[in-house]
Amino acid sequence: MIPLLEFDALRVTLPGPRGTRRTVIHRVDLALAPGSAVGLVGESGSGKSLTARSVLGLLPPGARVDGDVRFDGASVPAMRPPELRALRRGGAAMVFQDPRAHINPLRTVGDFLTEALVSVRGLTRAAADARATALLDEVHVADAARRLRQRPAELSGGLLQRVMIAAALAAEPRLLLADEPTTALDVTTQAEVMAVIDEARRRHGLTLLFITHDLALAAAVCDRAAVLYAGTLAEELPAHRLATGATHPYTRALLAARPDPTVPGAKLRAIEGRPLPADEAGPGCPFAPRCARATGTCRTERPEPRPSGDGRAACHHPVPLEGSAP
Amino acid sequence: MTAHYLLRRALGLLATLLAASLAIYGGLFLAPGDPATLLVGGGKPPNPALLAEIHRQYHLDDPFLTRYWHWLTGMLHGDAGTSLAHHDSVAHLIGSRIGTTALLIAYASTLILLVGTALGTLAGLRGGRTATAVTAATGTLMAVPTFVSAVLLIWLFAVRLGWLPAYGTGDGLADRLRHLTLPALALAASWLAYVAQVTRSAVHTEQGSEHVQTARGRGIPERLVIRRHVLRNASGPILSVAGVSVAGLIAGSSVIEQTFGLNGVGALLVQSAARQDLAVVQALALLTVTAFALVNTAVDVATAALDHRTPIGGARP
Amino acid sequence: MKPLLEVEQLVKHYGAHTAVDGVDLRLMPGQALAVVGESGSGKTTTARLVTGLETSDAGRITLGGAPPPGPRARRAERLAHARRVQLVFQDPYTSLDPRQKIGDAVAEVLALHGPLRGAALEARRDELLTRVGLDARQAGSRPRALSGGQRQRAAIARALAVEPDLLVLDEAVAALDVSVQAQIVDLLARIREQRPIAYLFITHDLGIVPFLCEDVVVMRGGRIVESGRSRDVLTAPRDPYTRALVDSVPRPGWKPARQPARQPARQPERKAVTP
Amino acid sequence: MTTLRLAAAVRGPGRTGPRGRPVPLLAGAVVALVVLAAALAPLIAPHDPNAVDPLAVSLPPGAAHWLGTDDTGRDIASRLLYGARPSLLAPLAVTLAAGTIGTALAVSAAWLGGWWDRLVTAALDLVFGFPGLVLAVVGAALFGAGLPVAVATLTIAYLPYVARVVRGSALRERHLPYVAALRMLGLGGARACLRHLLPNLAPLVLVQTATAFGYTLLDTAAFSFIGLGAQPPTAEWGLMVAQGAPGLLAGRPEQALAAGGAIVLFTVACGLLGTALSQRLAGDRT
Repeated sequence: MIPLLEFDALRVTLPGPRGTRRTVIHRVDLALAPGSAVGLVGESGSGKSLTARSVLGLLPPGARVDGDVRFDGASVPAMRPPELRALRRGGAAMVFQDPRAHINPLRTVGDFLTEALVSVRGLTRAAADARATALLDEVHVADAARRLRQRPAELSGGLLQRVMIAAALAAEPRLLLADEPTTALDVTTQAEVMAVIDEARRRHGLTLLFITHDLALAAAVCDRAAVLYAGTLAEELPAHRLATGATHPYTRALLAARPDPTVPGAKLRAIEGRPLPADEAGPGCPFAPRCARATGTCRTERPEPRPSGDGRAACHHPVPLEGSAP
Repeated sequence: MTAHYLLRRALGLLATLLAASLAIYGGLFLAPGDPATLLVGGGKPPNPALLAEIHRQYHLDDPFLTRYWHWLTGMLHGDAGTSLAHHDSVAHLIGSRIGTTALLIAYASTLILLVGTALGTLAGLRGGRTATAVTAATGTLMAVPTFVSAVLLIWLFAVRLGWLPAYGTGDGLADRLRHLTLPALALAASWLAYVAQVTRSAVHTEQGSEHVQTARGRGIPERLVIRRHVLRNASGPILSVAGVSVAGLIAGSSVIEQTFGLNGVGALLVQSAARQDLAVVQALALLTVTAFALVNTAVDVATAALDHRTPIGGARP
Repeated sequence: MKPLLEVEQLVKHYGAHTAVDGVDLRLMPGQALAVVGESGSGKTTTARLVTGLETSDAGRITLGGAPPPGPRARRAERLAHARRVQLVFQDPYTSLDPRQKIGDAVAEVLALHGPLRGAALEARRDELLTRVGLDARQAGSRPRALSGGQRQRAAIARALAVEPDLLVLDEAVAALDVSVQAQIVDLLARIREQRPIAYLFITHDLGIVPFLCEDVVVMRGGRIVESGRSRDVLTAPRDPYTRALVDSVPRPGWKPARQPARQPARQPERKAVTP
Repeated sequence: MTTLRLAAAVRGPGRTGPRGRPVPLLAGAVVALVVLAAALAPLIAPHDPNAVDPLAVSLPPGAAHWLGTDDTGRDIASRLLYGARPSLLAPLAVTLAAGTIGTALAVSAAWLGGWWDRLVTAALDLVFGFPGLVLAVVGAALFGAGLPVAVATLTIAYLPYVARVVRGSALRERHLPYVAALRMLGLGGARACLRHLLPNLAPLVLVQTATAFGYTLLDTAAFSFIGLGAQPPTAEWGLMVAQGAPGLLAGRPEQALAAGGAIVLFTVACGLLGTALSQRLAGDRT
């Protein structure tokens, strides 16, 4: 099956001081089958947000893309403005971490939801209003008619994020990009917003790329999980195998740093050092300085992604799984 | 926009004006010597009979607050006393000159609002070389003081090119406007540059804001993005700075009227100050401060109406 | 043994809003207690009241036998209070003076509180920095040159310089990356093994609580809705809100669910700022 | 937000120049050159600035008089050099006084709060209600024309420009956790304020006063121009523009243009230098 979205050795550099270039994504290879949900997990500086933004061509000015990002077989970096507009209008929609910054604060929620319906899809005002109400109902916003008349400042973060999701659904996209959509929310609100996203995805058969720093959250709502470290795809595997089937030492370390709190006797294990920003990564494996399994090779040679366990890992010395040969 | 907010602003305005009038009137008694000597003006040797007459006329022997109240109520009734230098009532002096000043300020305001915002919007939307050019030009223009612009304009347009008159007021509206063109340009120049810079930066900020990117990302047509999101959201800061600059013109008009020999209240203020003609200076200072405060309040109210998020009403940091 | 901290019927209003509404707390010397809640639960206000950064409207706080000193307290009272309780903030970027080298920040506190001067003071300063996992050579660094985790370590070192009986940790790991969070929790746990110190760990993150604190109270709308041993509260919550909270923590096998039956929080909906 | 807007409103925002090193360097050179010329005026001026020569009235620029002479035969170049002294010193005095007093008022108001804060804020708001030039004109009417009165009244007029911004910033800074942390650690209020808070405000105060300098220079010159500031026969740039204005119509624009050009050149250079400074300090903080 042709993937709906495919990152092919994606590499992104940004202009640095005095004509230099900083590499913010070193290498990401990832394919999303139509209707699948993939969690892209990473800490700060891992390049996870930029990876998502590259899908819509929303990279910062001066960004240079090597490798390729293909949406439904078409190369996004090669798209001309009209094609890019078409992609953003109907192909892929994005939900951001901070909905407040992404909705015009001076206009009403109704304006925000209907604007694209009227000006892009050519609906009448009344039809657009009805559609907006239906969309708010769909994301379980109660009292939709009143909400449409309110301004963003009058809504809580959780409600506003649902408005954002409704706006994304209004475009009837095939791909939904969700960039840390619940990070700024309380945990109970997070669970509800994630449930709304999950429900909408199943109902509309959307493909989902879910960006998060939370492995457990990614595992809960995605089919596959991809772990990024310092702009490099470290590991990719089925989400349900995350807890037991990870072979990359970094994935293991992340899991050990956030053990299941309900398991009696669970111990939290920390690894030293700080997450390396992509632009500080040297020639070797970026995780090598923090890795207990690192050898001389790791420090000089960047590992290529290769099959490991049930997925792929970019590691010279993957952790052998219990019951399999070392 | 609630009635409560408007009421609060009105009360604030009233309090400011009251305090300002108290300061203006009280200043007279901060100066060394007998205030009556000052009121005679011109630094002439005081004549005891005249001094006594002034003491009586200005109630200078009453308690301070009584005197102040007398003065203030007089002002409110249009009785601002008598100019001893001009031997005329202050109200008449001001009344015969205020038309010129009002026309000059209106002319300059129009220039600022139209040209300044247009220039700034263009630079903000275009970016690149247009923005650099506008920024450099306005940056320089802002460093040119009003009186130097006046001198340069006179030299260039009146002396070298002979296109426009340098002095005088003219008769009839068209001729008056022709005579006021150079003064208005000189008065408007640095404020126009300032408004253009603020407009450019406000438009630029909105252009880069995430909600505008989202609107573009959703495929909203560009003209709608610019009208509904960029310009609409940038209008708050533009409006407030435009208002401040109009208020600033009120002060700048003194210098311009002096330079171009215009017979307005600005020139009257400067001449009266030089002659220490206190009655006129007090009246004009109060008039200026009132106009300044009115414009500022109007702008704040308008800004609040445009942007429901900013409760500017007395919102001090 | 006498409790280190006793809080009785604590109340704090901000205008018409009641942030803390009758909170009782009891903390023994060396005990680690977590205060868990979502935004608007009153957990941070409780911390600020206990540390004396704000004054309560009603109720009683006794810390090491004395109430927190008021804003006009004398120097000796202030210093004594400082040795009873210290606070580590959420944001390591703003809780250190940006112009002060971190070594100087620690040294300033040491000089203020103790007799140490000169080389002895420097030795103690370096010892404190090493204890929190910093390199003594980093004493000359300004906060700007350090990562978030390192700054948080410096803030902890500065707080430890006065050897407080109680350390209030106000969302002290919330702003950090997952792998760095674990380091700081680990560091805090080890500090408590080395010397008796009590923690009041303010957090929104129930999932991290059992790794640092044996006891927990859950707050909502300014009140405590449940308290108990951390493991028990996590595995068998009694209060419905605590259950909703526990059920919202992502973990293996967890699925997000909407909870339509849940009561709305007491926290008021955001009001528009209309002039 | 409001403070920033109002601060800018007094006269204008910082000017942004093209990127790159050469611009601030050039601006710095201009400023240094003008300051040096003012300091060394007696050594480098070719003539006595006030020496009247009835035989050399309104001369065009030439070898003896680089910029010609004015209508009483005084050497314009020498007057321009000497004129730099009051033209720079008066605004410098205003800026230093307004900066110092304004900062003291602002920081004490923000730190102490309560009635003192309300009083300072109300007083600053009141002063802000008077356009600076009008305040100075009233001052001249009461106390007589002259540079000292202009300096005093402009100082008062510029107090809000410094103090409002600094107070806003001091309030924000005061509520940052590091100040609370210092208090918790047992530091006294005075020490926390003077040793920690104030140094963190210093860059802002510096930028704000540096920007104010440009505006006060324009205002004092304007004040002398309308005859209420520096009095004849003092050589001062604003006054020189006024004295040279009749020459414009008589075909001798040198004096007005030279003095006006000096004002513009110096202000632009100061502005560019101030912008470079503020960018550098802003970069330092994060």
